Amino acid sequence: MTALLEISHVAKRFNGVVALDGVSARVGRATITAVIGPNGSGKTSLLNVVTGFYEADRGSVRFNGTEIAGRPPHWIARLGLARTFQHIRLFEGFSVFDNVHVAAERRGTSHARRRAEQALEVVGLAAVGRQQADALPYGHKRRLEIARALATEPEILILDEPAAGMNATEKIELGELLFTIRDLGKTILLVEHDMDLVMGISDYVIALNFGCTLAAGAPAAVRQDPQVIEAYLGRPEAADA
Amino acid sequence: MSEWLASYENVVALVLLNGILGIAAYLMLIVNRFSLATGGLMAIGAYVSVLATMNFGVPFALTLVLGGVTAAVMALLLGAPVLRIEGDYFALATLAFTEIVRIIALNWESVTGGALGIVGIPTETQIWQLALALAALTAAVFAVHRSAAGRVLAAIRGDEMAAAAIGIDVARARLLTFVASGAICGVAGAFAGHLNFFIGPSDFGMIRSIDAIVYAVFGGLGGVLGPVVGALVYTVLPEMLRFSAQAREILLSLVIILAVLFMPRGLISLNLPLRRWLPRRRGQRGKLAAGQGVAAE
Amino acid sequence: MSSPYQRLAALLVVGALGLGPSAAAADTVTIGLAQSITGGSPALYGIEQKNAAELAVDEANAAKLLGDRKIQLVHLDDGADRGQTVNVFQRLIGRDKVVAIIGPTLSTGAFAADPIAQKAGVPVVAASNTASGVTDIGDYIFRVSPPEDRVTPGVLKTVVDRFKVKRVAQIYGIDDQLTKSAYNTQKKALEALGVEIVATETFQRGDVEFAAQLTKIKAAQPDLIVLGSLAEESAGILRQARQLGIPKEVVFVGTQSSISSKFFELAGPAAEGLIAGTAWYIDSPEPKNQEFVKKYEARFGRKPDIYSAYGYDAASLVINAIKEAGSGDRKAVRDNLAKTKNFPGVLGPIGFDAGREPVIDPKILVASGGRFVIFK
Amino acid sequence: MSVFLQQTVNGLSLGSAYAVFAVGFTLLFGVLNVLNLAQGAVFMVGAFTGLELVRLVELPLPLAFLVAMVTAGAVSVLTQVAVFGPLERRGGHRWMGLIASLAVARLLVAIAQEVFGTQVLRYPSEPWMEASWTIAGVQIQGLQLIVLATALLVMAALAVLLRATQTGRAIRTMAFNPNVARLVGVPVQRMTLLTYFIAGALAGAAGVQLGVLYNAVSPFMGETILLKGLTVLILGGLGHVPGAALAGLLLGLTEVYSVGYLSSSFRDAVGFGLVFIILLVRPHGLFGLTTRQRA
Repeated sequence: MTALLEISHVAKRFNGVVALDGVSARVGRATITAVIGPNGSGKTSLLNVVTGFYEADRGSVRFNGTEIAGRPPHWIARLGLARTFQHIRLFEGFSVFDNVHVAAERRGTSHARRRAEQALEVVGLAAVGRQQADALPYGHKRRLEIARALATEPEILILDEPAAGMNATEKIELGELLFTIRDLGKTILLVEHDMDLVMGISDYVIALNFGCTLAAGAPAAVRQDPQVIEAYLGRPEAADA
Repeated sequence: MSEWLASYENVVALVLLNGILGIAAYLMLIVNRFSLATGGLMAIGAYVSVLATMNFGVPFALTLVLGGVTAAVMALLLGAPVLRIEGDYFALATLAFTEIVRIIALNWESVTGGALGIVGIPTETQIWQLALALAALTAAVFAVHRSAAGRVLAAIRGDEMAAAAIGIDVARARLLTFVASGAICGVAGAFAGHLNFFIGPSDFGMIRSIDAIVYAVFGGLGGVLGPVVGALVYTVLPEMLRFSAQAREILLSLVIILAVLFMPRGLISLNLPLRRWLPRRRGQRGKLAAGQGVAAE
Repeated sequence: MSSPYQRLAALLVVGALGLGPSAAAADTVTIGLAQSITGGSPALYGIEQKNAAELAVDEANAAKLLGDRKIQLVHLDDGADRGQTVNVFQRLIGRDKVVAIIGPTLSTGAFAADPIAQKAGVPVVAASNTASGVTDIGDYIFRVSPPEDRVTPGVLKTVVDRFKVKRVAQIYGIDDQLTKSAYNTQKKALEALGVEIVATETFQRGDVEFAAQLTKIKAAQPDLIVLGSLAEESAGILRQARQLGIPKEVVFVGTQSSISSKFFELAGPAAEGLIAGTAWYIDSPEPKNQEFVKKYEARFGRKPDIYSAYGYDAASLVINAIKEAGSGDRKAVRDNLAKTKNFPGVLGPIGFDAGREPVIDPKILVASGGRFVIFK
Repeated sequence: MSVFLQQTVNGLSLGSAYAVFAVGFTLLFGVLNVLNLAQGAVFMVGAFTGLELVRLVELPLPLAFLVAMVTAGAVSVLTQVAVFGPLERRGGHRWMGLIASLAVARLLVAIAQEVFGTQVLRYPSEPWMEASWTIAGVQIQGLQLIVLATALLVMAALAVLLRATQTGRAIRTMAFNPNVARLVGVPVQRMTLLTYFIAGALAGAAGVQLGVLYNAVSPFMGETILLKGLTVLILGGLGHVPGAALAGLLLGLTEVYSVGYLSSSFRDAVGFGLVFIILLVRPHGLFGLTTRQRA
């Protein structure tokens, strides 16, 4: 397997608190890779390092063979890594369409409108393009964030807890959406708490704890890993969080 | 009418000039930066253009360009390191800049005349020129709002992190905005320098910077007309309140407090017919979440 | 509850009332008074001038100095902001049709606004502008406040000779036109006298702490310390100088601005010994002055200072010129102002020279026992 | 050497008053995330209250000092109740709050000017105020020592309040996170008012201190201290209370040394230059926490 994204020995601490302690991981092309772990295990920190929002203290992140660690977020985004956020971050005051349009324009202004419409179609929001984004129901806001990321035409889509706050039906629909996106040839890296969703859609799972890689591999294998069970699955209340 | 104009010519000139400054401040506010550099950049534009007129006989139109370009270059040099400073820290760093410019102007006597200033400047600035400049600037900003560049600025205002995540170079966009804002301040300074026969360091202190922001915020940040309306009301109000010399200051501050309380999103948030002239994205909700979230994490 | 739009409209209407045309009756002559009564420390001397001018006008009206014609005084505040000074001048000239303007408070305002009056042919008499060059703006610009270069060189020469001064220190307000202008004059005069300037220190408007500068000055061991400062700053400097133990033998020379009872109140015993040159002091024996001091105190509840005296004489001179001209014609008033010689003012006999600067008899005063007396 | 020591004494007494003012300023910022530009005017209100109590009511100065603190605190609370609170509830933008605070400052100054006139006033002199000693060629005034002592006292009291009481813990919880504070049952509204009160009282204390020390009370005295306060706020790190106390002293000393060893005409440029350089090196101030996220 040639890795699209290769994370090696990434470490990060904040004012003395260790968030990542030498994490290594590989994300294969056109796969869905999930990062799991209890709260505070460093999942979001890892995404933030990969997308440039945090600067790693050490370690390397290579995308398509290019070193991206330490590069600014917009540079990384232009290279083909698009992300969503744990807490929804839409452009305040923008319509649904404008949110996606401004992202599509990053790949040039010609045909940007059409590309924006296509991205909305993928997530199923083409019909509500003229609405104010702030007025959308919660699940739709999550989809809109995904559409906006897709509109930048990324090679890899990085999602931070995309199912957070969704009901069961919405989660199923989200899973289907992620399959659709993967089938378009995109790679997906996500952080997710919902085990059923993770186990159902992932090709590959990475489990973190205390900023370290605990286990990595196929979902079934990770699920059986005794360390993972002890750290995470053994505590059902954490799994539900 | 001509008699009225004779009585209020300078008021009209100041309204137009302040409108220009208000837009300069507005541009920085819409990229979430509270810039107090306005006074300092304006001073640079004013001194450069006035010295060009007085010492080298440069034509007025050219001194406007000169003032604008010098201030823009200064903004570039200042902005590159300073713009990465966030939130209120940025405001105070730019305040420091403005105060340092003022202190240099006070001390660099051979060039600026120190506190005594420069006297006997030919008054080249005409009302129609100011009106034209303000109209052109308003139109230009309006056009920018409608363009892809305007959407980039709006995205930064809407959410900085999300903007970066879709590949917008927030720092660069902000620097360019700061340079544009600096150029506007410089041109405004050049106009101001040729308005009243005289300039001195006290014309361009912190108060000037704060006033410019007041025009923009007081007027409303929903669109480019906000700062213009803000400048109009804020400049004319003291003149209107002249009927009471004693209580003028008290009335003026009360009016501002009431306006802020009852129109917390600025004058332009009123349901004026002007509204359709504003860019589409002025929201029903005026609260700028991103403005508060600038101190990351 | 009305809509915000209506609220704004109501506001604008109320304000617009103030912008309408003014209805000046035919049997009045209007004099404009452009003085800062807000906007920070300049208001300190703006208010004194305003009070005194009002006093002078009321007295003239009571005495029917112009016969049946009343003098109307229109005061507009410029908030010590020179943009507003220009607004005020244009409004006084265009709307209120004033015969003459007394003011403005600050020299910066004068440089910006006086050219407008000059262009419109409206005479201006300044009562607190002491920066050099103000009357060069044009032949309609007068002042009763003598520029420092009329007063300071004589004072410094006397002091340097009397006390055998060798080493001098200067301290002045760098951001104020008045004090900066005073400093320039003092420096030139000191250089001409051939004394050594051993320290030059500055402060800014609003400063109350001068200990750091004075510590430095003390270390330079001057015989004379020359102040370019306003009354309240002079008081602070003197007190702190004494507290820092600058010896009693060191002489202090101040500007005209120090001539104020406020100075004694603020400085206390430290005021003792300050020398300043001026046309006026509260104990000046001129009969006109004694009367003025009494009336001023009765009306405003405090003693006048030098700016009240200047303001009073500026107004008196304008009224006199209108009387002499026999009309409110601006040109005639200007010509009569220019002709004034030996007018009995509170400053003593006062007139204007060819450059429209005041012709007065400056005196050298010294602070002694809580008041200024003639330095002998 | 004695000149250096003299300058140090000058700087410490000046800096301690800066510190008292800035601590209140920074507390408001830290707890409520409010940059209240009316603090300078509240400082002025404190100075005038103290002055009138001494002059008209003939209260002894220490008592007048306390009453002035309470009055300034009350005025500060009043501004919250009448202006800043309603503005926040109406969803005013943070920048609107700044404008409102400027207008409030302007209003307080205008009222003071109507009531007291523009004249500079002074505290009546008493013999004990004039006491001074010469130690090793250095002049030390009794007043300087008193200002320094009261500054330390006031700040120590604040430290005890914040560190050792239930109320202090509540305030610090709010500074940490208002939502958390609400969840754990902190009476947020009451604590907000209390914070305004403390900040106002500290400003008032500094007003009396500087008014007595430098003999200059005027409606405009707040403008200069506001600029100093902003400088200290940066040097200390916005919202960092012990940082503000240290930075106040630091600014006092910096000013005095730059007059003493550079040039008095560049004194303020040195202060602001320091701010500028510190921000470039440490974008969150000298004692502020480092940034964690980039955008």
